[in-house]
Formats: sequence, C-alpha cells, structure tokens
Amino acid sequence: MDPKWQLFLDSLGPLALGAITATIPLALISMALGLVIALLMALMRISKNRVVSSIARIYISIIRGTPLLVQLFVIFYGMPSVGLVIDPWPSAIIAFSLNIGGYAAEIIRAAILSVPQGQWEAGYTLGMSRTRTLYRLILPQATRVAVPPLSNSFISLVKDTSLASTILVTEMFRKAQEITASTYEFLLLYCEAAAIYWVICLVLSALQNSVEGRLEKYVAK
Amino acid sequence: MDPKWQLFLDSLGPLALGAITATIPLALISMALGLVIALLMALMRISKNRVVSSIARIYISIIRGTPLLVQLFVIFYGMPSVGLVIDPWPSAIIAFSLNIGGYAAEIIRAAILSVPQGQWEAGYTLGMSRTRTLYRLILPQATRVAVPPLSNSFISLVKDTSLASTILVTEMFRKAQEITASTYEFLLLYCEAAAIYWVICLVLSALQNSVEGRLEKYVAK
Amino acid sequence: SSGSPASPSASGGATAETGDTLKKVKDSGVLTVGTEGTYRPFSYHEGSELTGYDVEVIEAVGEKMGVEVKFQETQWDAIFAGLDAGRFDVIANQVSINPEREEKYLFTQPYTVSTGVVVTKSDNTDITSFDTLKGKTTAQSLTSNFYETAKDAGANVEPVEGWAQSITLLKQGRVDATVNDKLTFLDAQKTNPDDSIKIAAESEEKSESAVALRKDSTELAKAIDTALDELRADGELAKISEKYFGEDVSK
Amino acid sequence: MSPSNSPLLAVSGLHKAFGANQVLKGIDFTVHSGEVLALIGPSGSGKTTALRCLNGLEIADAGSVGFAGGPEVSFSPGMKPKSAQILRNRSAMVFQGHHLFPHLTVLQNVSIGPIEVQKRPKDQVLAEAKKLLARVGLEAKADAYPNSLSGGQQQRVGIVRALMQQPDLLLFDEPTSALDPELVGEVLTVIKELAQEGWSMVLVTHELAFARDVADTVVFMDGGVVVESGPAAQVLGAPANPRTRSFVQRLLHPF
Amino acid sequence: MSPSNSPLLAVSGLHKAFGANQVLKGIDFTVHSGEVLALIGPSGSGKTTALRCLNGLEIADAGSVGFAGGPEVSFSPGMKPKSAQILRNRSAMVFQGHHLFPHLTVLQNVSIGPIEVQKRPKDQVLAEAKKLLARVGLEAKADAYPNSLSGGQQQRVGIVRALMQQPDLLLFDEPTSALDPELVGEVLTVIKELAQEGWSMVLVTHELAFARDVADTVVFMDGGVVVESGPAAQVLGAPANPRTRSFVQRLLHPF
Ligand SMILES: Nc1ncnc2c1ncn2[C@@H]1O[C@H](COP(=O)(O)OP(=O)(O)OP(=O)(O)O)[C@@H](O)[C@H]1O
Ligand SMILES: Nc1ncnc2c1ncn2[C@@H]1O[C@H](COP(=O)(O)OP(=O)(O)OP(=O)(O)O)[C@@H](O)[C@H]1O
Ligand SMILES: [Mg+2]
Ligand SMILES: [Mg+2]
Repeated sequence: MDPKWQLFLDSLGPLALGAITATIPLALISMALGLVIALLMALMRISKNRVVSSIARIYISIIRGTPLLVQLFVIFYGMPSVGLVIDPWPSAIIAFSLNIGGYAAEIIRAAILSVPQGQWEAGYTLGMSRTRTLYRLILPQATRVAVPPLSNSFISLVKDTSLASTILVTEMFRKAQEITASTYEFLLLYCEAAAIYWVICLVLSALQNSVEGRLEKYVAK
Repeated sequence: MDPKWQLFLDSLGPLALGAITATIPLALISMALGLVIALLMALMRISKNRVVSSIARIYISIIRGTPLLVQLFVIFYGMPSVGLVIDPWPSAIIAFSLNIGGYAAEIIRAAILSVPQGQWEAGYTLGMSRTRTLYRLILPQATRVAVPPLSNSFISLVKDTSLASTILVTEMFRKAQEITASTYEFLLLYCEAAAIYWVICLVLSALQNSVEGRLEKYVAK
Repeated sequence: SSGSPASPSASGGATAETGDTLKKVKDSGVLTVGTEGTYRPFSYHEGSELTGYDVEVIEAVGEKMGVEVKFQETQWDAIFAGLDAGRFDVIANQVSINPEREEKYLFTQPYTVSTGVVVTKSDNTDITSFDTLKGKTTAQSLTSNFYETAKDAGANVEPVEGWAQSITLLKQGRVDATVNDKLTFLDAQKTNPDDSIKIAAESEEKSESAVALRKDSTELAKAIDTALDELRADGELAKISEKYFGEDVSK
Repeated sequence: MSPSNSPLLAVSGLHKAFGANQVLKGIDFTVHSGEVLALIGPSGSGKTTALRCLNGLEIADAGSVGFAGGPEVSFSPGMKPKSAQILRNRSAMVFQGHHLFPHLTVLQNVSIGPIEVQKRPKDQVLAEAKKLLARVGLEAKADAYPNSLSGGQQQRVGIVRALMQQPDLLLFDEPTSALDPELVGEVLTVIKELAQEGWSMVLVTHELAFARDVADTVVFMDGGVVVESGPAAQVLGAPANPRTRSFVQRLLHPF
Repeated sequence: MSPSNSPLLAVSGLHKAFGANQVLKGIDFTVHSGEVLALIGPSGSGKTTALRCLNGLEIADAGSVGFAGGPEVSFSPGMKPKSAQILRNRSAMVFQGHHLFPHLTVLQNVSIGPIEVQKRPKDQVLAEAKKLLARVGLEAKADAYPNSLSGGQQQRVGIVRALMQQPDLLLFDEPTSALDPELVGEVLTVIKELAQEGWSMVLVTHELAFARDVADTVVFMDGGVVVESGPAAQVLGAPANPRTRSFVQRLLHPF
C-alpha cells in the first residue's frame, strides 16, 4: 500500500479520538455557556439603561474586534499575572464561551428585535410583565430566527477549537500536529483533519435543518 | 520609563506599518475578489440547473467546513505538487478570496432571496430579461440587506489575515511575532496587535453604519 | 544583527511564582516540564505517548531527584511565557544557550551539543559554507537559534513553523537552504530517507542546549545539574543519546 | 341599548406627542355600560394612539382615563409605564393585526393570560376557553396553530383572547382592515353579536356602514382633537361639521 | 362603451396546476377593444393566476391567450417561459402591492421600461412620463422615492408605470385591496377615468360597487372555472347562479 495512504488510515483513529474527546466536548460546553453569556449581553444591549447597554456594547465590540488567539492567550498566560492560574481546559472553555458570548449576543439581539413589536404589546395587554413576555412569548419566537446564524457560529467554533492547541489542550488539530512532527507529512495530516472538521460541519448543518424545520411554526406569518 | 511601556511604544511603528502595508491591502484585495466569486457562486446556487447549483453548494460547504489555515496550506504548500508554485502574497490572496467567496456567497444568496418576488415580476412585466432584472432591480436592493453581514465577514477577514504569516507573508501579526522572538514579551505584543485590529474594526464598523444609512432608501417598505 | 533585547530584565523573574522552586518541587514531589511535543526527535509523540531525547533525559533527571516528572505541552511561541507564568518549572525542549536568553533565564549544564548545518538540495553547488548564504533565501523557524544564525550570515530569512515546512519549501525550490540542527536532519533522514537534500555545510561552533529555568530557580538548577552529573557518571545519558542518535551527543 | 347615567369609562384631556408630533391634543369622551362607541377619523388622526392610552399601552402626556369603581389614571410626563398597567384589568384589546402568538396553539393563546397572569384555576379557564371558541365557531381549531388559520379565524381567536380577560370594556382597533374582503363578514358578525349581548366597547373602524349599524355613539377625530361626536345615526347620517361630512362622504362614496 | 365584434383578447381553455393543486380548470373569456372586464370570485379561486397567464408571468399547462393582430400563445406543459414573454408587449400589469422599485425615483420607476427595454428615445419618454404623472396628480413627486409616498400615491405611480408601456390592455390585480380605506377613492377615480377614456382592461377586484359602476362585463370565477359571466348589472344585480348570488351577497352585505 502507498505509505501516504497507510499514514492516512493510521492517523484516522487518533484524529477521530481527538475530535470525540476534545474538539466536540470543548465546542459543546463552550457553546452552551456562551449562549448564556450571549443572552445576558443581548438583554443588556437592548436595555434602556445607558450604562448597562454601553457595557454590553463595549464587551461585544472587543470580543469581535480582537483575534480569538489573543483572547485565549490573555486568559491562559495573562491571568496568572493577576494571580489567577487557570488550567488549560478551563481556560479554553472560558475563552471560547466569552468569544461566543460576544458573537451570539448580536445574533440574539437581532432575533429579539425581529419579533414584531405587536407580540410584546399582546403580552402586555394580557397583563404580562416585560420579563414574562420576554421568556414566554418573545424568546421562543426569536429562537427560530436565531438558529441559522447561531449554528453558523457553532460551526466556526468547532473549527476554532483548534486554537486550544496553543494553550496545551490536546484536541484534534494538535493530534495532527503531533503526527506531523514525527512523519513530516503536515499537508496530508492537515487535510485529513480538515476533512474531519468538514464531516462534523455537515452533520451540524443537517441538525440545523431539522431543528429549523421543527421551529417553523414559531414564525408569525 | 517602564521598559514594557517603552517596548509598547517602540513596537507601535512596526506593527502599524505591518497593518498598512500588508494586513489592510491583503484584506481589501481579497474582499474585492472574494465578492466577485461570491456573487458568481450565489447566482450559481440559485440557478435552476441542478448541476450548476450543486457545484456551488459543494464549494460553499467545503469552504465553510474546513479551517482557513488548511485552505492556505493547500494552496501554498499543496499546489506545487501539481506543478503550480504560487508566491506567498498571491497564495494568500487566492486563499482569502476563495474563503470569502464561500462565506459571502451565502450572504448574497440570502440577500437576493430577501428581495420580494414581486420585484422580479415587476421587472419581467416591463419586458426585462432575468439578467437585466437581477442587475438593475434586485442586486441594488439586495445590497442593503447584505451590507451588515458582509461587513462582519470583512471584519473577520481582517483578523484572519494573521494566518498569512504561516505562508511567509509578513503582515502585522508576523511583525508582532518577530518582536516577540527577541523580547519574549509575546503577551504584550499580541495584545498590542489585538488593539490595532480592534481599531481597524471600529473604523470599519463606523464605515458600515454610514454605508447602511446611505442605502436606507433601497429597502422596500 | 543580534540586537539587544528591548527589555532585558523586566519580566525575567517569575510573575506568579517567587521563592524557591526546588522546595516547591520537593514538597509536591512533582517537577513540571514545559515541552513542545512536536519537535522530533527531541520531544514528540509515538502513538499517544510523549517521547524523545529531551523527554527521556528530563525523566531520568526526575528519577535521580526522586520526583515525578509531569509534562505540559505547549507550542514554542508560548513556551517562555509559560515558564514566566509559572505554568511549569523548567523547559526541556532543545533550548540552546545564547547570551540573550541568558540575560532572562537560567540554564543548567548542557545535555546536548550539536552543530548547525546548512541543508540544500542535492544538486545545489553554490552554497558550500555559511558565508555563501549571503543573499540567498533560507527558511527558518522564527523562534529558533538558527534564525539569527542565518540572518547573521546575510541570508533573506523566510519564517516558517518548523522543519517539515522548511524542507517542503526547499524541495519546492522556494528557498535555497535551511539552517537547522544537525540532529534534526539526521533523524529526518532516518525516518524519511530523501536523497534530494544534503548537508552543504556544517558550523564550526557547537550549539549547546540545556534545561531552562526562571532566574530565581537557582536551587532547582543546582539540583538538576547534580542529577545530570550523576547521569553522565553512570552512563545513562550516553545510553539515551545512543538510542536516538546512534552516538553520544550529550557532550 | 340605553347607556346608564354614571359612565363606565371617562376619558378626559388626553394629550400625547411623539417628539415634535403632537398627536393627541385633548381628547374627551365617555362610554357607559353597554354602550358601543365607534371612533372614526382619517389615517394619522390619532385613533390608535387614543385607544392604546385606554389600555395603558401608551403613556399619555396629560389627561386621565378613569373606570367606574376605579382605577383612575392621571397621566403626567415622565410617568412610569407601570402606573398605567392597572388599566389592563378593566379593558382588553383586539389588535388590527391580531398578534396571536405563533408558537402557541389556539387554546394556549386564549388561556395563557388567565392562567399565568390572572392565576385563575386552569381547568376552569380551559373549559371557558373551549366554550368561547365554540361560540365563534372555532371549537375544532383549539389545538391548531395560528398560522394554519385563515385571517378571519385568527381575528376571531383574537376576540376570544380578549373575552377571556373578563374585561368590562372591549377595545377594537380596526379589527377587519387586515382581512380579505370576504372574511370581513364573519368577524363583524361576531362583534355585532357581542354588542347585542350588551358588551361595552370602543371600536376604531373604517367600516362606516357597520358603525352605523352597531354603534350607539360615533366620535369623529381629526388632527388629534374630537371634531364631532354624537349618536351614530346623526354623525354618520347628517354630520354637522364639514370635515366630518367630507370624511364620511369619501368613505361611503369613494369614486 | 360598445365592444366591437372581433375581440382584442381571447382567452380559451386555460388550465393550470401547482403540484397537485388544480387551480385553473379551463377558463374562457374575451375582451373587446374598449371593454372593461371585472374578474371576481372568492379568495383562492384562481383570479390572480388567470391574470398572470395573460401577461406571461405564469405559464399555463394548456389553453391559449391571443391578442388581435397577434401574438397568440398556446400553452403546453414544459413550455419555455420565454415563449410567453411576447404577451408583455400587448398588456401591462398593475400589481396589488404596487411593486415599485424602492431604489429608483418615481420618474425612473415609470421610465425604466420604455427607455431600457423598449429603447424609446429618452427625452420623449421622460416628457410622456411627466405628463402622465401630472395626469394622476403626482407631478410634484417625480423625483421622490416610492417609500416617501402614501399607499394611494404609490398605486397611482404603479398605474402610470403600466400606461408608459403603451399597452393595448391594462391588467389590474386588486389595485386597492392593500390600501387604507380613505386612499381607495383616489385610485379608483383614476381607474374610472381611464375606463371612460376608452382603455381596455381586465380588473380583478373585490370592490363590487366599483365593478358595477365601471365594468362592462363581470366574470365570476370559483374553484378554477368561470361560474357565471355577463353584463355587470346582471351578474352583480341579479346573479343567476346560487354561488354567484351567495358571493355577491357576502361582499355587499357582510354583517
Ligand atoms: N410609537 C410612535 N412613535 C412615533 N410616532 C407615532 C407612534 N405611534 C403613532 N405615531 C404617529 O402618531 C400619529 C397618529 O398615529 P395613529 O396610529 O394614532 O393614527 P390612526 O388614527 O390610528 O391612523 P390609522 O387610521 O392609519 O390607523 C401618526 O402621525 C403616527 O405617525
Ligand atoms: N406560485 C404558486 N405556487 C403554488 N401554489 C400557488 C401559486 N400561486 C397560487 N397558488 C395557489 O393557487 C390557488 C389560487 O391562487 P390565486 O392567487 O390565483 O387566487 P385568487 O383568486 O387570486 O385569490 P385572492 O383573492 O386571495 O387573491 C391558491 O390555492 C394558491 O395557494
Ligand atoms: Mg390606527
Ligand atoms: Mg389574487
């Protein structure tokens, strides 16, 4: 057998293992936490309180305006200088969550704003508070609007987890680098990793479509 | 003066120079070419010809499903194996353009689809061809819808140009790494680079707002 | 142009850790070591196992000291920052000793002595020495010692991530040469025999690599030196070296 | 239907500006128990804004809205929206665009308020909801989602949602203007029946023929003031004010 | 208006299905020069679909649409949309939702077709456009963007855009159903004037009173077939078919 092909087959196991044990959990946990942050930031951003909404605006602007790599480095290498030594995995999760928090905040905000004003008023006129209206009426409808862009963010996140390799987290891309280091076949290995990312993304896109389909009824017509 | 502060000031010049001579032109040229590719792909994607639209769909899926780093490597390190040796700068521009082409295609497609069907029909009923209707009536309206997500893509691209450093393009991030290599102050330098990215992004966001404002009249109400 | 670093003394010391690292290591029974894990044959993975010359050497040192060795893998870019931040106690990753580094960090006695080599395509005839690199283009890892070596020789340096990329560029004809550790070249030839490249020149001066520590870890440095002495004395160090290189490169 | 002497609702001196745009410039009217009041007037004259003030959805700058037996709300600039919320216990709104909740079934749409806000017993609420849905001919649609209904059906659900609030006063904002012409009838019929049953209501409408048929009183607004008001037959049949006359003429004989 | 003997437009045997939904099941009617034909019927009966076939916007599965002096288009399944485009030279469409181009000024909206497609001389087109805009009371709005106009003004621009095509036949698809009730009058008045000037038109409408006033012929469609057709006064005043009768009744007396 062609030795390259052999290497490809041999690497498949370790790479897939890296994807399953690190890339995917890292992405899932960070996405979940990031959505909580994003919801909070989105609500702060649409708050009428100037200070509150400015804080959210600056947060979002910094997260979106600076490279994720730097965000990872600041948390992992920078925090110790203020006495906070955080382990690699928690560091990665914190950084990715904060990052998703910034990107998804804008998505959630736009989704909330896309729900017709009349839906808020219909809630108010039933005697509901702003909060109850938000949770019972607006967010369920905003979800449908937010799913496609959020799953795009999630797909980006899956690929971005490769940056965790720079702060000692051994995920799939790091595995590829390790194999490269002893075989010097970096192009083959990187393409193989890319193929696995692609498969993950295809699966996620399919999931997205089915979720979207199920949420279809949530859209006012 | 504090030596860190001194280093910060000393580095500002080289980093800014890197941004002006490499980061920004790289991003601008790639964005321009990428938009052309994206428009083509978006049109192929909405074509009624199954083959044509499948080609576009697969292209978009691969671009969005695989890491940009790998795309860069394939073009720079992989193409020579089929006899195509491309210099660093052209390689970077090709990779970034193809990448933006994939992401922006979906944005442009969505924007075209967001123009009410009635606008197409109004064009047809005046005797216009599909092509003329597209260029004279649909695209100008789609532009307004596409500007915000496209400028988000552009902002991402600005930060992503840092990956060009891996294929021998000396842009801002590479400059920061070079300074780091001799001073070991990588956190300071990376944060400084991040700050410059942030400033660029703030400027771009401001531009986006003004463009959006000017396109306001293009939206059907 | 080995220009002096802009901030020689500012952050050399531990940012997070102060006081005696040795005591901490002894108390916890764990020596934490920073290493790349992607630098064959010094620090790399065989399957999922971290291995390599540096890895085995520092493990042997740990054994002599009676402590467990724990590795933290990190990329070269961030390896000194990790040391500064106290993420690990020492670096064992072919850190070669040079004056700039000595200003900021502490080194033990060297455990690798090697030479730099100029690698070119086999059919290249105009590069025959370090001096003939002048005006030529070389591919170098930005963070390695040989980056400066190549620059000093007057070459145009293209920065890359590591050996694999350097050789790829060389074979694609995009660069004329790469200056690298002779040991790396030998290992690469062992793994992937390739007669399209050759050693065109070898440096006169030896490069020495040692364990790097924070400036304040003087006690720990002494302890490691003692352990290395013992390893030399009982032939252990030479044995490890033979295993990887077929000869003793530890002196 | 004969209005009693102490009014159910007294609106007086309502003023409201949006920025520099003074939309309401002192609106007064009363609604007696069992009375149907039709609010008519040109587009932009402030009808919707006035109606929203009655429900506390809009905070007027000045004036007051008072219900018999309380609450009475006196508006003032900078007033907290909260203070006007008590008005929602007395009246219920049917919107032009129905604004049903697309993610809830018809039954959930009409019972969410009574169950979650008014905290009435769930069983009782659902039974009442089913009765009212049957009343407007939609018993079969209880578990359907709003999007699967026709415009007329949606609007009838909107009316049931308002009735479920057990209000003293029903507020309608052009309940048929977003409907297909053929579907207008089914909604107007329901409203007419409610009026005949004795419900008090304020009805903003452009259906002058309908207003003439069901309303006791017609209030004609223009430019933020009440130009003319009185018995329906008089205001629509023999308007005193030339502006009223021209408006009525334009709607009843458009070409 | 007395229709001449050879028809301007002859529609015969139009069939059209969307998937399993057979929308048109054989539609026939003729329009003579100068005749106003009103197409009425319940929602979903296929009126819009039929009208769109006349303009080649929809490709019927079978049947033909023929204009006096050509073209005549015979539809067949799998026919190229291109082949029906020639119909657009003879008729012009006014849409329900006006569909003006928001990025073009009023003047550009009405002149883009004649200038860019018909390649008529620009000066001449612009002069004609201004004349027609003045004719519908919009000379002052030539340089405004559609969004700054009221619904009635937008729809009048839509009519001018169709007139600028110099068609033989005007097609209207419920031109006032998206309008505020008060704005309906200004558009109906324009259409009525055009009818009086002798324009031939097919008018899909729910405004039965208007149809009775301006139409020569009324065609009542239901379920994809023509149920009844004849002189306006007869079909609307004394419908022969019970379905026509119930429909007319429902629209004229909704409550
Ligand atoms: N939330 C708001 N912000 C700013 N202006 C508003 C707002 N609501 C209404 N207006 C303005 O107030 C004026 C009156 O509006 P309103 O909706 O009360 O009129 P209306 O009589 O209900 O008209 P229509 O018959 O078109 O429904 C209009 O000029 C409108 O633009
Ligand atoms: N492009 C399309 N694809 C699928 N179905 C369609 C399409 N256009 C129309 N239909 C269906 O064809 C039927 C007739 O539609 P059409 O718009 O012609 O009716 P109409 O008589 O104009 O109704 P209305 O009075 O509501 O405008 C409807 O059931 C509609 O859902
Ligand atoms: Mg209103
Ligand atoms: Mg229709």
